[in-house]
Amino acid sequence: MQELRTEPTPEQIRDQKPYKDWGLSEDEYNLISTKLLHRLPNYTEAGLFAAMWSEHCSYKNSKHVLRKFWNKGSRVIMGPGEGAGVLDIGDDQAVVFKAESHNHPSFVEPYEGAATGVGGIIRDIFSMGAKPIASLDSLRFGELSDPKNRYLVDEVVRGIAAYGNCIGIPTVGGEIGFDSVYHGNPLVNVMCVGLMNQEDLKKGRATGTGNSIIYVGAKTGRDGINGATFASNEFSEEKEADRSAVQVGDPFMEKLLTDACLEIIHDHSDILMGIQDMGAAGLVSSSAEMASKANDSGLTMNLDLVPQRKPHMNGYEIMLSESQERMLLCVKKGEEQTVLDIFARYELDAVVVGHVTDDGMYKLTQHGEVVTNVPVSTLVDDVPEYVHEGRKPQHIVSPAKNDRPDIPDATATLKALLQQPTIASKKPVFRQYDAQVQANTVVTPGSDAAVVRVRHTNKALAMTTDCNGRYIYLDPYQGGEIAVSEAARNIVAAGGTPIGITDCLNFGSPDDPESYWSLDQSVQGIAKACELFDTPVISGNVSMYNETDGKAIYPTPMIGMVGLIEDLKYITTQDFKQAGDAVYLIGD
Amino acid sequence: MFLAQIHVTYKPSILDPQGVAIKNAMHRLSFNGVDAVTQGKYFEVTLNADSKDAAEEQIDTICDTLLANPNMETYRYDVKELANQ
Amino acid sequence: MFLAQIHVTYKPSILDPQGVAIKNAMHRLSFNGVDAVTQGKYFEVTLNADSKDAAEEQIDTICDTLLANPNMETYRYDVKELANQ
Amino acid sequence: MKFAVISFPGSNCDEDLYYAIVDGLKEEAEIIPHTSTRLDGFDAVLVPGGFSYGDYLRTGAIAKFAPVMPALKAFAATGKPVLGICNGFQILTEAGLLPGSLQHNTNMQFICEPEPLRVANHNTMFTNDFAADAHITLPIAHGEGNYYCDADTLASLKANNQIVFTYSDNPNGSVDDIAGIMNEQGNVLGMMPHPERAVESLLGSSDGLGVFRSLLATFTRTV
Ligand SMILES: Nc1ncnc2c1ncn2[C@@H]1O[C@H](COP(=O)(O)OP(=O)(O)O)[C@@H](O)[C@H]1O
Repeated sequence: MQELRTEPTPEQIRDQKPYKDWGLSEDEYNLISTKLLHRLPNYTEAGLFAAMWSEHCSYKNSKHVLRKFWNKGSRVIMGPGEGAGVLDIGDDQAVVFKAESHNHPSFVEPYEGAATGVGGIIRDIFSMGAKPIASLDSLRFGELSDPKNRYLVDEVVRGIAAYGNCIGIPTVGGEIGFDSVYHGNPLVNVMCVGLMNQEDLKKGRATGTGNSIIYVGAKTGRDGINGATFASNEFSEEKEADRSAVQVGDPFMEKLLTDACLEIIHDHSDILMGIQDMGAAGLVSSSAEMASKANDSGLTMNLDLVPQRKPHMNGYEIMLSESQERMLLCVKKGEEQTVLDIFARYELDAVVVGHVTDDGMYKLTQHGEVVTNVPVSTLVDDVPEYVHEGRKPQHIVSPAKNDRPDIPDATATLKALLQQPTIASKKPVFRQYDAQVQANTVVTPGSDAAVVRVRHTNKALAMTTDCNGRYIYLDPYQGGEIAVSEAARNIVAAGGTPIGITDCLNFGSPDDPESYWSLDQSVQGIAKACELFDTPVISGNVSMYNETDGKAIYPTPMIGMVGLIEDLKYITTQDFKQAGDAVYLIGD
Repeated sequence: MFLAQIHVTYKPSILDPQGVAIKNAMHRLSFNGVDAVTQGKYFEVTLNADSKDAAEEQIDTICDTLLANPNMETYRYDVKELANQ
Repeated sequence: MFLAQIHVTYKPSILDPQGVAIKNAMHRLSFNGVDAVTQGKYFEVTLNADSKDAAEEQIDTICDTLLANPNMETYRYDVKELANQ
Repeated sequence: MKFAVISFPGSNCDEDLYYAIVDGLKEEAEIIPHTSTRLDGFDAVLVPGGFSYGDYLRTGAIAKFAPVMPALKAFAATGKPVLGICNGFQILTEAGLLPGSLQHNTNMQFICEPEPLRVANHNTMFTNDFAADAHITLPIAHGEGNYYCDADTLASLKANNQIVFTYSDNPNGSVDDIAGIMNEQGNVLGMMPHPERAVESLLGSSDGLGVFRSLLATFTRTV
């Protein structure tokens, strides 16, 4: 039996500064206590601030750079800011997509880390009201000569496969590369694409005083606590010891959750005011963001009502748990039973845990006591924004001398190249992914871009993920342009018109001026290319601190692009069709 | 020849969706007295080794590196000598 | 409250691909003394029942109908009473 | 002709089957929840692929207790066709409607690829649309499709011509390359490959339509 633990007092927190371990700086703590709250935060509150002010939730280190992305364009229905971006594809339909990184969890526990990455991005898609129709991945590992990397590849791929196959969303494409810079810091990025009727669009908002907040899905456990702050901190061998419990994914539960939420969105749109998934920083992040997006709304929740897997969880644990497969809904007062009945039919836990208030306060009670009472805005909107100093990396300022390889035997070199794992066939990977479930996949993995038709129309969607970290390392601006251009070429080669992108910015620490400069430059390069291709950036994700013991990876901004194929007859694949056909080389 | 009987189970803090699904199935089958179910793995390994100690040492390493995931699981084992055939 | 510890294992005549895969992995890790590996399932079920006999009867039915597939698997279990808390 | 497609919690090919019938075969279909206890009025029942109950414990092990199962068994006993695909095959073996069981693929990996098959018996209500010894291609997508049965069962499967599909290039370790078998009466078929994913050439193959056309031909002949 777990003992009831006593929490440190606000004064002890001020003096002993445990918040520093949670990722909050002293300046930030002082800002919260003196300027925002005008009092000392208690234990739960300090924990909530640490999570909400982490890079993962607030983008405080990257916001400034992210604003440089281009996200206009006539198709944009919803740009960055919600669970995922939305683009008009005609016929009152829309495509929804976003990418997410799960790098650190996948290094710690590759199977579950990768699986829960897939689970998380799927929730982002269906919470917008879209049916998830395809996933893609983008993976980077160290060299395969090291058994640890082979283990990571096997387990990550198995994890992605297990989750996607079970939930019934085809994994239709992706990319995988190997380089020693990713040794100790693999990249696991996943993208999910959804299809919806525009009238079903939902937002993560808690609006309307008195309306109910409903918690649904898996019970809350002690897993992944500090996940948000953990993901935002550099990973070093020493820290491995104090990591929190691993999150386990349950794709079966998520399948039920997806179906139930989509049923409510389709059939009861009028009583569903808002819906959001619980991702990083779990319950606090989802609820505070829902309240913040509804402008002056406040919100109150009774933590005793939150379904819990273990007894004696304290407020901090309940709010910060990153247990998977959970959603938060805002439902019109008096109509709760309709929603609860639907979840009951799917045998899912659903509970009214609180309601919307009009005082702008974020208030939590537990065991009859108020454990948190702070303005919603302090958690979400008052986070300081940091503009870091950038500096052109030394290897660009004074590049190594041109090293022209000597190729005495071109055939031998070609054969050696083809044997490189990065170049060789990826079939052993994608053969493990069910690429055809839902019976819409026209072009399966193995071609330039995957193609998924839109059933009962003459349209299809092309999709691809691309990036070349080495190019970005050598010239981040041009590398960014190249990444978008490569993605666009893949889409065009499949018969599609590129219509938009999502991204995962995998970089080192923003405190390193060279790394920050690369981030800034590559974002500008991506933005420029996006404007040229008319492919707005409608969603994305930032993963910083990708370094192990001070060594950073190549800056690796992954581009996920979607294209619209207006007529099924335009679909093309990359393989040669028959002997005697002419082969053309286009471009220069 | 030695026989090792090895049990690998989840750490208590880890979510066990499989155990929950099985428990729910038991309830649907009207075994309502069932309070909790956990599913673990059970291995039987027969191996040659010079001594029981040597066998145990090997099994320990095998559990650590292969059979159990130290992030999520714990293991216990029992090694015994098999009568010569 | 009773605790049932249940082992479900393949019948000896059945080829167990998981066991074979694990044995091969052990050989690759140079545990060449390993002769055979079988993987089974291990369940712990806590349940309320009026008596140990009643608990055993329930567990027996649960094993027959749910936990083991009689085509391929056999089971054994051990039920004990838990001390009151 | 009216098909029922049974949807268990975790089934994920139920809609694909529904569309294969409605759009591909142009017949009637209805998705029936696992809680339904009646299957009257249907001419055939389809048990779809997916991961019923997460495939926790063993594939199909928990689904065999779903409320719809007694009705499914009663339906099978009338001699009308029951077709289980992938997870559906696993459920039918667990429920005892078909002999044997499905184990992990020998490489212990999930395999998704188009698979060349041989129609080993084309004199069935599921395969009469194919030529004798036809070679077709259907997608497979499974982690546990390695068919196992004991020697006696295998002998009787052969003796009764119950082996309906075999792999040309066995991907998963199945006994005798078995990809699909039927019961002795010939009205319950289980197969690992997915005919419902191969009903239009846009998606790579329309060989799967032959299975549904066979059922329709049998139905049309008998009514
Ligand atoms: N990790 C992966 N997951 C799924 N599909 C993959 C993965 N890696 C590669 N693929 C697929 O393999 C094919 C070739 O990939 P790649 O070698 O990266 O080619 P290209 O350079 O043309 O993008 C593509 O169709 C891609 O979708």
